[in-house]
Amino acid sequence: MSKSKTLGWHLFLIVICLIAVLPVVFMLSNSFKTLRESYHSILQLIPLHPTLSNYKTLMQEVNLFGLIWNTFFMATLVTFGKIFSSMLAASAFQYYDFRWKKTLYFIFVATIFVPFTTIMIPNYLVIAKLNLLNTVVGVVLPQLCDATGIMLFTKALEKIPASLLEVAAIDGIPRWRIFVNLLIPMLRPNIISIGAMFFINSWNEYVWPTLILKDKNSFTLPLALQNYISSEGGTNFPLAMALSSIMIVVPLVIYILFQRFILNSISSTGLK
Amino acid sequence: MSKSKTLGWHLFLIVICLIAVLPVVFMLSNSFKTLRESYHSILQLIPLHPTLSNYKTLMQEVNLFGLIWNTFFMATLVTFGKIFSSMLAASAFQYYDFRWKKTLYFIFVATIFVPFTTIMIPNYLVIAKLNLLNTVVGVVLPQLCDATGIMLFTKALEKIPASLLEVAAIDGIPRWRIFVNLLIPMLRPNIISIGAMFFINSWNEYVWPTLILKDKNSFTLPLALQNYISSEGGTNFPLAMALSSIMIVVPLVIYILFQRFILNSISSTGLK
Amino acid sequence: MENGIKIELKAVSKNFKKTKIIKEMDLLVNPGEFLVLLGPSGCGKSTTLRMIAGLESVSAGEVLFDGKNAQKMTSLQKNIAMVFQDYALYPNMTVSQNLEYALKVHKVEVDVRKQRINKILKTLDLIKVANNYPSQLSGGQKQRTALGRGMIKQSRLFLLDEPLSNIDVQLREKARDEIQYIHQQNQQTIIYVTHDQTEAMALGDRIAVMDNGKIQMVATPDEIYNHPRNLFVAKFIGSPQINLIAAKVNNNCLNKGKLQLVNDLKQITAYQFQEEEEIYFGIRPENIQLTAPKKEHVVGIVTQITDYGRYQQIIVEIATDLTLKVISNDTTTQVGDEVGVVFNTDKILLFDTQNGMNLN
Amino acid sequence: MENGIKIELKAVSKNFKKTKIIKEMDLLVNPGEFLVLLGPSGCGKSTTLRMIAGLESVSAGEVLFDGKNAQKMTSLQKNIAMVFQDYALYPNMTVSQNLEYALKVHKVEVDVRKQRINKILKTLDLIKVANNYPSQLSGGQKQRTALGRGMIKQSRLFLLDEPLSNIDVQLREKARDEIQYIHQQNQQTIIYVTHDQTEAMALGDRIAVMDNGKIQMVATPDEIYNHPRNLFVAKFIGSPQINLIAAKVNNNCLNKGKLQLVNDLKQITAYQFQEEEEIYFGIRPENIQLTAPKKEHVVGIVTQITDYGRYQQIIVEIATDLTLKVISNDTTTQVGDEVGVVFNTDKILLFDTQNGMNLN
Repeated sequence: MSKSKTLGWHLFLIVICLIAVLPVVFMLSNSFKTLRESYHSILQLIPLHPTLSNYKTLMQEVNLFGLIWNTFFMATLVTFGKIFSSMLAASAFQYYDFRWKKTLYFIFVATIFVPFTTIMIPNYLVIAKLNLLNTVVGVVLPQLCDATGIMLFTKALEKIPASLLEVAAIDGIPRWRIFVNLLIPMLRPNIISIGAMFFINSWNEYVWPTLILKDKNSFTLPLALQNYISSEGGTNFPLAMALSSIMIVVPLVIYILFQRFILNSISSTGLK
Repeated sequence: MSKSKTLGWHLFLIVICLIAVLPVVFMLSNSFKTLRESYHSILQLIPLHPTLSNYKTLMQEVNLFGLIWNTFFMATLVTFGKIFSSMLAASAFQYYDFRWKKTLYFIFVATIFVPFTTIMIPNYLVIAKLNLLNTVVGVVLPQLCDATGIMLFTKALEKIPASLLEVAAIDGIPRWRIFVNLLIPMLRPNIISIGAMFFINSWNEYVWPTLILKDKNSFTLPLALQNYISSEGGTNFPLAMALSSIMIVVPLVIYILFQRFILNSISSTGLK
Repeated sequence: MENGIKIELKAVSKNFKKTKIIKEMDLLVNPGEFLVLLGPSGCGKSTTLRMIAGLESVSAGEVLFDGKNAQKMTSLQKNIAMVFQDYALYPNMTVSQNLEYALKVHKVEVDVRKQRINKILKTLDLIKVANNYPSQLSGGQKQRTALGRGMIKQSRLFLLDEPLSNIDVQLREKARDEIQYIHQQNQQTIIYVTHDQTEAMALGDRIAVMDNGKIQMVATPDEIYNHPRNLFVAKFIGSPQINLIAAKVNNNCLNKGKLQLVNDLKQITAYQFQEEEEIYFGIRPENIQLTAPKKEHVVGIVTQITDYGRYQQIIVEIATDLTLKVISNDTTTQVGDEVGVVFNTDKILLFDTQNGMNLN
Repeated sequence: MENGIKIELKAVSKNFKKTKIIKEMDLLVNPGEFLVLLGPSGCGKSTTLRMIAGLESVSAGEVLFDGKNAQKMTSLQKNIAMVFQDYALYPNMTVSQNLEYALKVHKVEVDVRKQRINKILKTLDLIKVANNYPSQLSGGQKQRTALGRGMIKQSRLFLLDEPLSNIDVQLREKARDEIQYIHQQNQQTIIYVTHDQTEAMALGDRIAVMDNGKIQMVATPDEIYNHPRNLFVAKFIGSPQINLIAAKVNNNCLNKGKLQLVNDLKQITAYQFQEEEEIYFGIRPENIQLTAPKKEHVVGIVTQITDYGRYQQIIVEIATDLTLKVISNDTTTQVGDEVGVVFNTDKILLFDTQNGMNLN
């Protein structure tokens, strides 16, 4: 369409932008303010006296690299586990016939609509009974299966033309080779974009590790952040903002690295 | 492929199923146990002495319909607002040329990767400065713009053949009619599935309303649930499980109503 | 390379849910034969091919490979190559890798592999794009790669499912020549599915014309064109379509209203007609001559002339709402001319109006 | 209904980024004319149509509608109808609603709307599916609905972008007849884009053959076929393709090695050749006669015969790696026969080897 009449759109997009982007700017901005300045002019976009003191304090007070490593390690474990289980389950749903298939798929997808809040306690109790409290396995295990992933991979497999697999079948290619040599490379963009999503979700996971982890050494970033914002912690906003800013670095790096896949996202299949 | 060799798949799917579905079953099961029974045999799948007493207690203790109404009302507001803003923004990104378009889109999508935890405080401060604490507007406003929605609708619009809009342009159809008569009906499956996703997310929203809402009358279900599970609340598990079970009813009803669209989901466009 | 395989279908049926897609089909494909399955979309020709390939189960009947039941054979034992309509190239592999993949998996020696690949790349003019991925290929190159991937297996049976329907008209002539060349070189049995009659006529040793899940006729292209077994085959083959007129038998003549189409039916067929019986009179457009109108002729007016360069298509109105299409090389005829219509007697086809069978 | 509009393109160019897609094109389409834009994919024919429709901007030059600059006109003023290759039917509207929508938006009275819709549904045999959605239609029905949606506007200019390329071969003949009928009924100007030469020959009053962003020739189908302006047009039009042989001028003769192709060049053309100049000798397959071989003939061996029913394609090898395609109705020739090759002298075409121009 034409380039004219875009003023209205610009205004609209600016409003949307304010709602979406401004909080991030505030966060970054306040992380460079002193406690005093942030009290007086918390909504000031550009700090009057920018300081790195908050970041320095963090370096001293908390084991920053330990936190990042813990978070990264768990997020990576969860991501690979979920990708693997989702792809296998999706292949089963797409390529095999078995009884109750549709019903099972229906139930799987239904679990997307069950709030995590409501199944947190049963999960906690199972983990407790298994003696896995305060362990990495306890945090990771209940996250290993994800209906969203199964659904997205099933969708992606649907878009791979049947003829590709039929050619392979006629040529007598074993199934595991079809999976490794054909499906995985063809789904690469999906694996990357869905994987990024899994990683980010796990990276940001806050409530569940709170329940399972008590040992400060195995704390993740969101847990540490809680110390500065919860009613129990202090109210040192600039410090919290500095930790927040550190926390978004890894997800943003992942986004920038894989933006091509993520922007093409969920719907592409790697086939042209 | 063949029906043979499905045993391995069955086993695999059963394991996945245990991880995904079992917690929901525990939740339902415990909601029908007495406090005493749940203490002694919390992992017992079928209650030995099923009772409705927890549900009865809830009816007396909390304003159940008020809670459901509050949650429903806010979730609905957020859903419609997000759908509307996402569709308009996606149309702008898809059909208009303006400066910094790609950069802006890039930044929007980047906000998906900023954990809510980190921007919670800036958002809180803005809402506080605007004197919107403890109001519905305060809860709803920061949720009105959603980069995921913009991204998904942009993807969906990409799949509408350009020729459809070109025919309309040649026939001199005004743009607002193209939006209302063509785009909205063609995107109906996307609107429903993305809408369902928005609704569920908002329905389950827990952290943000905790910060904004202090008045018990405007509490939502997840907040009420917190009273029974948080360290401040009691530890009456069966009661919490009963409230949890009530909480998943609305999302599941929505899923069952719109399963056709939701299972076809994100990737379909309504064009055959 | 081994010789072509013999394929037999014995009373093969295919049901999809409650619909019978293929109805008790019998078909024999001789070793080394090039058989074309021709028919409109939805006639079951692709399903037949897929049953032979083993991609679809057979609901009833048997598919035999050299007399052995194919359902019990593995894909290695069957040794089939197949080219799909959408080419089905592995998108994550280059042209060479696409050719090589199956050989590599089955541990064919590197030397043999390289040699076969190079030969095929050369034959099909793919050397320049050997290291390109499918998404970087033109339609014709994709099609040739798919063909090459089928050829490299040196199988005894080569199945092709509308391999030319997705490439430009301009390239099809060349592609047809290539397929013909491949068949001449190797002694494979080829089964080729298409909906394009020109392709079928050009390629097939024999053509099996299908409609509605049944084989209507299996014969050489010449037989199919000149002696169609029934009305469907007569209408489906030939462009422009055969002219058909419902007419009545009357005292050894065939009349349409006042027009006399045939004055001596016995000369055309030995079939015993009943008096007043209605039958279809069929004549292909090129078997009609236009002359100066005389008394004994059917006379008509030229209403339209379309020049196709090599030939002209002339529409002649011989009665109200009754027109004939005529193919002619004569360029003197003008729109509005009154012309005499002469039918080439030994090319006239007669069909039963009830069951459509040829009565010649 | 108003008369057709006159369309002029004056030195129109179209650049996409740094690529010139259309290069200073001039074109005149007369009021009421049926002009076909013909060319291979990527030649710029669709882009030209889209610039006329106003869907693409013009990088340089002018598009004139009845002498007025079209860039300044609104879509209502231009009053165009267009049919797209993918039909572009509104998926959320039934056939009737698709036809009605634009009229409704522009507040045409209900009575008029209903009347026009009914007429079109009847003409295009769409009554039975009037309340079906596009997804419930067959390919042919979709195509007719798209055609109808273009017709109902009763516009002065009707643009069609490969409207038949997505339907079955069997249906195209009928669809061509329908489009021809529509043009005869209305006096619209029609611009029709296709890559199919048969379609172009059948439909166009004139054909503009395009290649590489330029018009190669604009003329009637007859002119295009028999007097192609250059090598590209000669090769693009005609199936099977024209036979081309690079040969040398030698003392008023044209020779290929030892073969004498033409013994009196002056009889064919007034063009002054240089001695030893290399030119292309072109002859269409149907302009070659095969006879008993005599001394004065080019002599060859028949290597392949393909029977297309209405005619036969015969490949004759006249020297090593030098074959001619011949179209013949004579069925007595056999593979292996030695034949004399006679060229129909007044159909011989000569082309410059440098710039490809016709030298006749």
